[in-house]
Amino acid sequence: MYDKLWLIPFFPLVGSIINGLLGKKIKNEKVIGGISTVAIALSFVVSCKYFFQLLGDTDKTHESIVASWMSVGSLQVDWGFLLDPLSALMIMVVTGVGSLIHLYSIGYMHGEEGFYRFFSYLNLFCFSMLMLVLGNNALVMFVGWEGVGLCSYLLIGYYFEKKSAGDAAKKAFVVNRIGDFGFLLGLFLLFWTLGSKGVWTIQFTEIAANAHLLESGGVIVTIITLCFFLGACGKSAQIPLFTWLPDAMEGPTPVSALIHAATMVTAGVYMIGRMCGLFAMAPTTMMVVATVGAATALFAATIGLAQNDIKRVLAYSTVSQLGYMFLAMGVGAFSAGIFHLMTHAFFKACLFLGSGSVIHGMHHGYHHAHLHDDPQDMRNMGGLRKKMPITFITFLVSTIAISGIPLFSGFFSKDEILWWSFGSNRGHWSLWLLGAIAAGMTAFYMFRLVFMTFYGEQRTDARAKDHIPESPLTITIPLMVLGVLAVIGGYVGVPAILGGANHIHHYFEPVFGEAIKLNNISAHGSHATEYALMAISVGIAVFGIFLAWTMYVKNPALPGQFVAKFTGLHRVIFNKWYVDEIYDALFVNPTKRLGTFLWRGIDVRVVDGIVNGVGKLVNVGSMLLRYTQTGYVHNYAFMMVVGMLFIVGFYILR
Amino acid sequence: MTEHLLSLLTFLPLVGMIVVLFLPRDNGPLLKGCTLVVTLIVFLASLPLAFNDVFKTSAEMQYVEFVKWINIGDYFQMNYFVGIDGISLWLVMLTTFIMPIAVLSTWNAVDKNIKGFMALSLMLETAMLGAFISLDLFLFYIFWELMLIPMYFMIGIWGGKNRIYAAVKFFIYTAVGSLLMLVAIIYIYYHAVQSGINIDGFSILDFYNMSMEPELQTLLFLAFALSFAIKVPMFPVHTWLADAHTEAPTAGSVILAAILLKMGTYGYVRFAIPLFPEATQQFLPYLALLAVIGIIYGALVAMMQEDVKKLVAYSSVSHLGFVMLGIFALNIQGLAGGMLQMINHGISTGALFLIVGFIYERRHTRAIADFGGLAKVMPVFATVFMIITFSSIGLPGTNGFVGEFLILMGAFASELRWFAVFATTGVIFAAVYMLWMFQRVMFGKVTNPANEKLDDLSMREMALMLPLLLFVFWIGIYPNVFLEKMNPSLENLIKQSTSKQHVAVVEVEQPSLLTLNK
Amino acid sequence: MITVYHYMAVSAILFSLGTFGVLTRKNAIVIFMCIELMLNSVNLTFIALSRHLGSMDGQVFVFFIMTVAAAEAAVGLALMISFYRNRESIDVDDINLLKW
Amino acid sequence: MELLELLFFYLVAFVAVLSGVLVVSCKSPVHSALALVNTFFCLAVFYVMLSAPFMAAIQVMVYAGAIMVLILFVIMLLNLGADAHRKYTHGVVWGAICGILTLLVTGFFVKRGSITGMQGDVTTELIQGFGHTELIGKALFTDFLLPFEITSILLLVAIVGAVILAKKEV
Repeated sequence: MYDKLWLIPFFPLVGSIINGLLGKKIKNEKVIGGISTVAIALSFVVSCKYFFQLLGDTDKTHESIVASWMSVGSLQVDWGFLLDPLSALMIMVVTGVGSLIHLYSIGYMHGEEGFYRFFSYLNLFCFSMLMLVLGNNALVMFVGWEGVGLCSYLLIGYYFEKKSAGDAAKKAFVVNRIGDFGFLLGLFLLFWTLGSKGVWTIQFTEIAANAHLLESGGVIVTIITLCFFLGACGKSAQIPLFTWLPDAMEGPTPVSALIHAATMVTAGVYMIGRMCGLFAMAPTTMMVVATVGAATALFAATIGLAQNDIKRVLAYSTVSQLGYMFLAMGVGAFSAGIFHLMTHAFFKACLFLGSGSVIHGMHHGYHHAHLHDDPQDMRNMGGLRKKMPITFITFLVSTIAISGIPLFSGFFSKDEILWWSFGSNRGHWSLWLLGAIAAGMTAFYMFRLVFMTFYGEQRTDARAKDHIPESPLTITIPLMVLGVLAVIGGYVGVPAILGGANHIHHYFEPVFGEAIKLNNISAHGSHATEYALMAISVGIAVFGIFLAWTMYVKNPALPGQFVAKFTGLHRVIFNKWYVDEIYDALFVNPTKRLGTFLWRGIDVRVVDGIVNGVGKLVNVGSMLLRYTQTGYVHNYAFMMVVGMLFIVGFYILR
Repeated sequence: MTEHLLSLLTFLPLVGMIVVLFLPRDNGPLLKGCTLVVTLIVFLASLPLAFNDVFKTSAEMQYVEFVKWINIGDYFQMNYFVGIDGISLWLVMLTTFIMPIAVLSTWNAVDKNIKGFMALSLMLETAMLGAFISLDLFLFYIFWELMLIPMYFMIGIWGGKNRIYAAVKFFIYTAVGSLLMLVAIIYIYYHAVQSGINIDGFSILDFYNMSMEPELQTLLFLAFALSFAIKVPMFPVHTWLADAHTEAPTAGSVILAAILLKMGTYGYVRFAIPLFPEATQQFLPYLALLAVIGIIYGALVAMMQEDVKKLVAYSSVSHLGFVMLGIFALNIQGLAGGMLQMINHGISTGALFLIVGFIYERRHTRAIADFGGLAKVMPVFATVFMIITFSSIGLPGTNGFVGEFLILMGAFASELRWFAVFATTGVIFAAVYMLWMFQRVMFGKVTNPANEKLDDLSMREMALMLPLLLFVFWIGIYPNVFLEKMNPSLENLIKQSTSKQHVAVVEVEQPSLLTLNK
Repeated sequence: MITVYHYMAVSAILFSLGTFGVLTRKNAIVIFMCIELMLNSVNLTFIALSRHLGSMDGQVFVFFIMTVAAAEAAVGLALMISFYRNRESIDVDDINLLKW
Repeated sequence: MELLELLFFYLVAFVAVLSGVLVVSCKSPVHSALALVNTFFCLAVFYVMLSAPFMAAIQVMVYAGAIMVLILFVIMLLNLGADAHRKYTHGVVWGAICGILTLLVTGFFVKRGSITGMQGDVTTELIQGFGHTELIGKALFTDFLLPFEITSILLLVAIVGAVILAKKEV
C-alpha cells in the first residue's frame, strides 16, 4: 500500500540529475524549468495520493524500507521511509509550496546565467527536504538534514561572483554544521543509552516505543534532547545560531521563499515534533526550548523594526516566527507548532515571492534606465500598489495573516501558541508576554513594510519610475494560490472556543497524543481567560498596525524624528545588536588566531623545531668532529702512529 | 592461477618495471602507456578478489601462499607467506585502483626523466601490495622499507622547490620509526624461539596466539606504535607530511595520501593491536587522545594555510585522526568505520590532490591568493571540486559521512566517549577549512588576469576523476558491499584482542582460588 | 755471537727513525724515502727471524714486500709528478684539498 | 773470530743507523737519497751475514738500483734542490715523542718478546748445500705460487697506474 513512498523524493532527484548533467546542453529555459517543475509536481501528486490514503486509513504509521544502507554489528541502518500524519503534512507542504515556487522561478530566473544550475539545485533541495521529512530513522533524516544544508549553501552562493554571497553561503553551512554537531552528539548518546538498555536502534518508531526505558526528566534524556535542540537551533536559526539566516538573503528570492522561509528552516521544528516523545520527557529541555523560542521571537522582531532591505525584514520576521514555533514546541503545543509551521509556510512564502515580484519589477525598471541602485531597498520604493496590483493584494493578505488578524490563517495558529504558552503546565505567563509583544512588533514592521513599499509617494529614481511592470503570469499565479492559502489555511485548526473542531489537533493525535498523555502536558484555563488573551493579542496587533500607519502613511516625517531622538538605540537595532561583530570577536577571530598560532607557533616552531633541532644537533656534533679532520696528510699519519701505539701499548700493558 | 593470484598481483608491476627499464628513455608516451597498461592489468587481475564472496563469511586468510625462503637453521627462519582477509582486501583493491589513476595523472605533469619515474611507480606498487598481503612479519618489514625508496626519489627528483629537505625529512622520520619496529620484530621472534613455541618463521598467525608478559608487551607495542604513528601520521610526529605532500609531484602526493598513509593505520589493525592486546588497552586513552588532538589540531592548522596543497595535507592529519579514533574504539562500528574511512580518505584526498595538480599544471602556483573566481572559468572543474570537497567534509550521501559516522558512533559506544565528543567538533572545522578554501579558490570575481583563460577539464582529467566520483557516491549510498566483506575479519580481530585478555585475567585469578581452597 | 736480537734492535732503531722522518718531514719524496726505510727495517726483521726459525717463509715475504715497494714507488712517484704539475710543489702541507 | 764478527756487525749497524739519521735530517732530498742508498747497502751486508745472499742481491738490485734511481730521477726531474728559506720539517717535538715511543715499544718487544713460531728445517748447512736461490725458488713456486702470480698482476696494475697518473693530460 505504502511501498512506493520512495517515488516522492525520487522525482526531484531525477529532475536534478537531468538538469545538472544535461542542462547546459539543453539551453532552452522552458524545457529546463519544465523538467524541474514537472518533477516536483509529480511528487506532489504522489504525496496527495498518500496523504488522502492516510487520512482514510485507520493505521496511521507506515514504514517502507527500500534497501539496507549500513549494517555493522548491532547498528542496522536502512534507506527507509516513514509516513505518518506529521510527515504526510510536511510532504504536502514541501511539494505543494515547492511546486509553486518552481513555477515562479521559471519567470523570476528568466535570463539568468546558470539557469539550469539553479533548477538542478532547487530540485536537489526538494529531494533532500523530502528525505528529511520522510526518513524513518535518524540517519536518513540526517541525510536530508545535511542535504538541505548543502543545497542552501549552493543556492545562497548562486551568485558566487559576489563576495558577500560566498561569505553568506559559507556562514550558513558552517553555522548549520554547528547544529549538526549537536544533532550527531544527541544521536550517538541516544543510540548508546538505548543500546545499553538492550535496544540498539535509531529508528524513530522504535525510539518512540522504547523511550520509556530512559528515566523521565533524568539527566541523560535532558542532555540528549538539548543536543538535538542545538541541531534544531542551527537549522531553524534560533538564538544563538540565527545569524546566518538574514545573510542567506543573498540567494535568489525564490530560494529565500522555499528554503529560508517555508521548508528548510522549519526542519528543526519538525525534528522536535518527530522526537516529541523524548522532548516531552525532559521538562528542563522543554523550558529551554520555550525560552529560546520566545526570546528569539522578540529579539528578531526588534531587529526587523529598523531594517530597510525588504528581504532582510522578511528574514528577521522568519526568525521571529520560527521562534514562535519553538515556543509552541517548548510549552508542549506540538500540534500548534506544526500548525503554525504550515500557515507560516503559506503566508511567508507568499510574502517572499511577493517581495521577489517587487524586486523583479524594480530591477526591470533600473535595468531599463541603466541604473545600479539597490532594487531591494525599501527607501527607493513606495506607491507600488498601482503598478503591481496582484502582487500588492496577495502581499497585503499575507501581511494581515502574519499579523494575526482574526479570520486569517496566522491568527489561528499564533493564537493557539500564545494560549498554550500561557495556559500549559509547561508554560508561563512571561512566555506569553514575550510572545504577545513580539506579535505587536510583527504587525508593526510588517505593515511598515507594506506601507513603505506600496503606499505613499513613489521614491524611485525618476528615470526608472515608469518602467516598473506587473510581473508575468508564472510569477503571479503562485502568488495568488499562496495568497488564497494564507487566508484559508488556518481553518483546519479553528479552536473549540471559536466554534471550530480543531481538525489539525485531532489529525496529529496519533503522533503527539501519546507523548502528551504520558507526560501530563495540558493547557488549563477558563474560557474567559482564553477570550481575554485572544482579545489582548489582537489588540496589540491592531495597535502595531495603527502605529505603522501613523508613522509611515499619515506622518512620514515621524520616523526620522524618532530616529533622531533615539540615535543610540536605533543604531544598535539597525546593526542587529552587533551580534555578528560579537561572534566575530568571540569565536571567529580567536579560532583563526589559534589556527595561526598552532601552525606558526606549535607546528613550525615547536614540532618542526624539535625535528630540525635533532638534525641540527647531529650537524653541530659533526662540525665539532670535523675539526679532527685537518686535511693535512701528516696529521693523519700522526694519528695513525698514535693509534698503532695505543693498540700495541694496550697489549703490552695488559 | 587463483592460488598464486596474490604473488602475480604483487610482482607483475616489478616485471613491468623491468620492461620499462628496457624501453627507450626519450619516448615519453610509450613509457607512460606501458606503465599505465601494467597498472591497469594489475587492477583487472585484482578484481576477482573484490568479487569473491568468501570474505562475507570467513575471517580466515584467503589466497594463502607459503614458500620457505631464508632458513638458517634454528637461528633465523623467514618465509614468503602471504594472504589476505577482509581487512587487507580493500586496501589491496584501493592500491590497484589508485595506481592507474596516479600514472594517468602524470601524463603532462612529469616531463623529466620519465623512465625513472615510471619504473619507480611500478616498484612502489609492488612494495605497497607486498606490505598489505604479507603475513610474515619480516617479509612485511622488507616491503615496508622498500616503499620508502621509490617515494624518496619521487619527492627528491620530481618535487618542488624545497624537495630535498622534504625528501630527507620524510625518509629520516619514517626510517627512525621503522628501525625501532625492526628491533621489536626480531625480539618477538627470538622471544618465541626461546619460549619454545612452535612458530613458522615470522608468521603473525603464530604470533597472535603467543602470550607475552605485560611489561614486554608494553615495550614492543611502543616500538610498533611509534613506527606506525609516524606513518599515519599522528599528532606530534606529523610534520613530515606537510612538507612531503607539498613538495611531491601530483602522482606522488596521490599515492602518498591514498595508500602510503594507510600503511600506518593498517599496521595498527594488523599488527600492533592483535599482537599486544594488553598493551593496547593500557595505551588506548593516550593514543585516542593523540588522535583527537590530531583531528582538531589538523583542522585548525589547515584552516590557516595559504597553500592549497598544504591545506589538503593538514586535512589528512585530521582525517587520519578519525581513522585512528575509530580503530581504538575497538568495537565493530569503530573498526569498520576506520577501515572504511581509510578507503574514503584514499579516494577523497587522492582526488583533492589530483585537483590541486590540475590547477597547478595550469597556473604553476598553489597559493590560494593567486586564485579566485575559477568557478566561472571552469564550471565542470568547479562541480567536480565541489563534490570532492563535500565528500571530504563528510556530507551524508558521500563516502566521507559513512566512515565518520561509524567511527564516531563506535567511539561513542566504547570507553572513548569523551574523546568522541571532542572529535565530533572536527565535523564543524572540516566544513570551515574546506569551504573557506573552496570559496577563496572558486568563488568571487576573477581578479587575476592569468586566471581568465584557463581550460576546463580535459577528457583525460575527467577520466581520472570519474572513477573516484563513482566511489564517492557508491560508498556513500551503499557501503554494505564493502562493509559486509570486512565484518567477519573485524569481528575476529575484536575477539583476538579481547579473548587473550580474558585468558590473562583467568591466569591471574586461578592462583588466588587455589590458595582459598587450601 | 750475533743473536737475532741484535738484528732486531737495529731494525727497531731504523723503524723508529723512519717513523720520526715520516712525521716530521715536509718534502713528500723524503717522506717516501722514510717509508722505504721503515719497510727495509721490517725486511731485516723478517729475514733475521726467518733464519732464526729455520723457515723460508719470512724471506718469501720480504720478496713480496719488495715487489709491493717497487709498485708503490712507481705509483707514488707518478702521483707526485702529477701533483707537482698542478701545485708547483710537493710539500705535504700543500696537499690539503681535504681541508675544511 | 766471533768477536771480530760482532765488531763488524756493530760497525755496519752504526753505519746503517747513521745513514738513517742522515736520511731523516738532511735538508736536501738528494743527500737524503744518497744516505738511504747507504742504508740499503748496509742492510744487504746484514743479509749476507744472515746467509741470505739472494735477498742481498735483490736488495741491491731492486732497492739501491731500481727504486733509488727512480727516486733520484724524480728529484732531478722536478729540480728539487734544498730550499734554503723554507722550513723543511714540522712538528719535530711531537714527531720525536712518537719516534721515541715507537722505539720504546719495539725495543720492549725485542727485549721481552719471546720468539714464537713454527720451527722450520732450513739450516745453514742446507742453504750452503742446496743453495739459497734454489730454496727461495722452491718456496715461491710451491707454497706461494698463487701470491707470486698475483704479484705479477700487482705490478701490471702499478705500471698502468703510473703511466696514467704521470701522463700530462688525464
